[in-house]
Amino acid sequence: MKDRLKLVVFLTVIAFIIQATVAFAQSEGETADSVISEQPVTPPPKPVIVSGEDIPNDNGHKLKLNWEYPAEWNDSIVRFEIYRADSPDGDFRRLGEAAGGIFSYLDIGSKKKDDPNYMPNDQNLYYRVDAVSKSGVTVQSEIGGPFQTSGQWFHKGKVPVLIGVVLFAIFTIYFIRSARKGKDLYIRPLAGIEAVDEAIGRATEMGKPILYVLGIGGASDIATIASFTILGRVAKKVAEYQTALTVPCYDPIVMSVAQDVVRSAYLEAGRPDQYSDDLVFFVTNAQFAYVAGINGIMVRDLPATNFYLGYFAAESLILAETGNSIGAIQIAGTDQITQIPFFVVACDYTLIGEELYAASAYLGRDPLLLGALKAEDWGKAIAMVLIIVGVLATAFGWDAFREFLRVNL
Amino acid sequence: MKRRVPLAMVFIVSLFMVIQYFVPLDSLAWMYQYLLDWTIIIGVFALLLGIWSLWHVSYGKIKQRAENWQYSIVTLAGLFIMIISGFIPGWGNLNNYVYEHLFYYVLVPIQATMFSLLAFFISSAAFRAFRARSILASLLLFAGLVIMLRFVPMGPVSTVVADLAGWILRVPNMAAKRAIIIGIGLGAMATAFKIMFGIERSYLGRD
Amino acid sequence: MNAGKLLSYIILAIVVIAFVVSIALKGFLVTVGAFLTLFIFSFLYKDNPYYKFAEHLFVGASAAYWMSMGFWKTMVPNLFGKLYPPMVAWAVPALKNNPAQPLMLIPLVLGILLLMRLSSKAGWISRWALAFIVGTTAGLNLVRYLRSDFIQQINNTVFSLYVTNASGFDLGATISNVIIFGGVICGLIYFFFSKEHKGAFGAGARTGIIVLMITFGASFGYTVMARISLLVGRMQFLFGDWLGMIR
Amino acid sequence: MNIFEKMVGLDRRWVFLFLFVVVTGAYFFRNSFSVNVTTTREVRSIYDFVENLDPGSKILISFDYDPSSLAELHPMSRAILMQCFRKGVRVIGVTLSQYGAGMVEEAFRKFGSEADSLYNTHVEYGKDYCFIGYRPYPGFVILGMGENFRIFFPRDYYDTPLDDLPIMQGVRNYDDIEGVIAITSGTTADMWVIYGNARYNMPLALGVTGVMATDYYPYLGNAIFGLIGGWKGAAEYEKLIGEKDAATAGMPAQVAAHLTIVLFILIGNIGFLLSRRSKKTGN
Repeated sequence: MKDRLKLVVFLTVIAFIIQATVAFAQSEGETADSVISEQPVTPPPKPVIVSGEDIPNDNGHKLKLNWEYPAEWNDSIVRFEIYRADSPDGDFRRLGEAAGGIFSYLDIGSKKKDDPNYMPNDQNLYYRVDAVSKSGVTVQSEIGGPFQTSGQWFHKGKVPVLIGVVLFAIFTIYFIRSARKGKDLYIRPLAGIEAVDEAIGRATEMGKPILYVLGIGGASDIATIASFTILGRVAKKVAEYQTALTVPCYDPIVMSVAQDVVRSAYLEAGRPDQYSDDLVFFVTNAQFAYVAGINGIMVRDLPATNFYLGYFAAESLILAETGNSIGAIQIAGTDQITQIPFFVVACDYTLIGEELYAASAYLGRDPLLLGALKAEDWGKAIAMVLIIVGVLATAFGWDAFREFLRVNL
Repeated sequence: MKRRVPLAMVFIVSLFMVIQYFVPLDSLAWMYQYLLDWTIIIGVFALLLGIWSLWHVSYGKIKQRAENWQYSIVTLAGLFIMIISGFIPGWGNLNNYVYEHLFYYVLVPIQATMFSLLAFFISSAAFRAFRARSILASLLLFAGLVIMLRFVPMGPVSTVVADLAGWILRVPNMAAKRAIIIGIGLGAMATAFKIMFGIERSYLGRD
Repeated sequence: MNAGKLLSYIILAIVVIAFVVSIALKGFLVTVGAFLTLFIFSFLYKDNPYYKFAEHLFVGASAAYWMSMGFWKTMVPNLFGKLYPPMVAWAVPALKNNPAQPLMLIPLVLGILLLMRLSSKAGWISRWALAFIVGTTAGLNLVRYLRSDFIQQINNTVFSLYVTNASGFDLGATISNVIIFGGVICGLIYFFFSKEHKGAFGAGARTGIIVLMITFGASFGYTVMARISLLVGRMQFLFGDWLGMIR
Repeated sequence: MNIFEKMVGLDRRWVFLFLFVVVTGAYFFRNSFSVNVTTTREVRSIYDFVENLDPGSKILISFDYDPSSLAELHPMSRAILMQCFRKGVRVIGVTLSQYGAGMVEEAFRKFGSEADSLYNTHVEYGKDYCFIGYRPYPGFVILGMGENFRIFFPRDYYDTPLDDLPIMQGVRNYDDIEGVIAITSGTTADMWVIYGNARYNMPLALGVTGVMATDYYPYLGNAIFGLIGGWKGAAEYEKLIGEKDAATAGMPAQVAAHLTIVLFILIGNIGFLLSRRSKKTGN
């Protein structure tokens, strides 16, 4: 995640630089061609450092150095070498090189003090550019500077995200408050949720256990957290009906949380004595070993009902098909878009994407959770409005709307 | 203590994570890196809990002579051989003969074979579920068949099938995936919000 | 001795003989890999002792594998190596001169708190560690999903419905774009929870589910290819690497 | 239970057995079958694109995968390279995958010498192709190459300055080449679309794994002009260049498997519809 953010910041930076460079290089090229076309024999001229710009929307430690150089020399310069020091008469350190014909350099310094490439923020920096010609002659520029870099307090490219967060917060708080006041909120039925009671009842009648699989997500995956809530409701019912429950886990932290959830559910149902940590146990955290283990549990314990709710990858179909072969009722749900088709095909009920998150509100009927559900619907309404308005705007050739929605990272 | 501290901790940590997204300063990035590092380390501690649970369940089965208890011995054997070969001092880089060979000649083949079972299960699932029971099921069946038939040489019809397959993948496929993704985005945000503000607290248990 | 038992002994004998012959002819390691492959495949017929053996071995060995990996690749360099570098210098010499980072005591403490759950009295304290992990990613997910799954997708759907190409108006592409636009809107309608699916709204939701079903069928159909490739890969191992029948 | 009900309730193990026999058989006798692969527009457009280039024109091929996806993606890489070498189209190679460099370097040499023996060409490094190596931060590199290859790659994989390679002379950025084909197994596909095509608008085509393919169809026609998905796409390409290799060898097994599945779906449906009808008439 961190890497990705960093990368995106880099990308914006380079895009800026690149465009500036191109504009610059092109304007140079146009004027130069007509002036001199023959190879000059005089020694190459000095590069002239023009500016050092701090890169916006970052943590500092980056500077774009621009210099000028007569374009007629483009062909005879092999490269420019870039040097930096913290004082004009200090020790200049070689940073890197730019090919001939390129007149800017992005100096990405280190933010670590002990790194030789350390580049302090808000302090004077001095640069030197050496032009190296084909014949091996090196010409040093005058020292450029002082330039400074600094970190920013807010990333301006992320304004749409900030607006989104704030709007969504307002919606959620508003609907939760109105739900608390006792305002009745309608929610449409979800087949997968309505089947939960029936599925538990069936297992009880048959005297067979219930298998609850939380998937291969970690305790912090949203799908897993949604699944914990459902597990709580299921476990409470199971405890009331005195049916057996098996929860094999992939992630040890998920196991710990699931143990807490199931234990509290049994307590709430008034049957703490029925709970033991062996109901919720760890299998292994290797994807296919986990599946092999669950397959074994299925064909040996023959559960009447299987729940697969959480984060799933390729194993989804192996589980669902094995579960089907033992004749279990299967209720599945995941936010992994590539696996939804397999659950839809092989299970009796499937909660598609967002329905999995909504399930906790359905099962609990807690006004707080229902309020949040209403806020989600408003989010969808906004998405629809934005799309429709955006399409209309594009039809009339008004691109500013689309530009606004672009998140610059 | 039992509930307030964790809830406060969730709020503070998650708020920090949101803020650091918008503020590109060094000090925040420094903290952010620490937080991510810590999460991973705590995760490894948790593995001990996992191993304990595996041992506990397997040992329990053996002790009680539960059904198939003999196989639990196999599990524990695999566990201990792998742990011992993975932990012998001086072999810290994991370049240990037993460890490596167990990985390449035991774990890898089983894993690849488990994965390849999907070829069979995808066939049986198609056979069983691709039935024209209702309009929706027929649509599923139809789209699936078109995509699969693009493999099958059928003379001039093949081109039509290939074009239709391409269209399905380009148009309805795109529309549906976008709608699902937008929904997931909203749901995930809402859940994250509920966790942040302690509305969703099932993961903390109840007592 | 009944017939079933007799049969299982015969099979066992065959497996053992084949195993020994294979070791003699093809070598130990490839034989182990091949027999484990066959054991797993046997699950397709039904559950049996050979599958049980492979399954249990796989579970135990893989759990320990990740444990060792986690210890050497995370605990040693990221925890001990940062807390007190000389402690792990023998294993990871590169870390020797790094400064000690006392802040790494925090994950150590949280990790130990997590282990407290094995005690029945102080188990509740492990939730502090859980809260830390859940909190970290909740905040992270909030902005991540908003950006990539919400704003980005809306932005992608904002396009011109009316399409032209070199020869003027492009009817086919225009129809396709209209379908995409309508499909996204109807798909979103399907996911509405707090409004009854009736009337025009209900029609939209039904259209939405139609588009979803077509997509699910198509994705399912396309994945067949990738899964068959996996099977062919295993065939290659069994008949090529092991038996040497195909090159 | 009548025959139709039996068809509906067929034990899935028959499906397994049949599939196993068919796939094994097709793979064993893969050389005795010739599968007539139907070529699709999205693959053909890449073939036509290369075929319509003049000898001496240049394209960039980015091999963004590592040995773990080699089996699925190498066949298409080979097919495209063979076509280029045969046509005399010059190839600038790059990889944005951390563990890809060694593999790509080897692939170039291997396919180059194969082309030499098959088409009697003399594929030469620096003239007919070059490999400029790997740099981290793929999105960054894609944008940088849009300005000048030399920003990130002052020297090639073998440390020769780019300007010393005949093929790179006069090549500054995407404007000086005919197009880009990215063969990728991961997120770089998105980056090529977002940072490459969206910003620099060069012709872009993608080669991806079978599981990824459905996600990139939506880009066809706007951001990318062609798409090769998994073995099927590679086999189509091999057919187009008339040069059958690994992907074609896998096709009999693929076709047989797909046919088997379609066949069972038909059996299931016929049984289902007829048994429903016979029940109705029975009532």
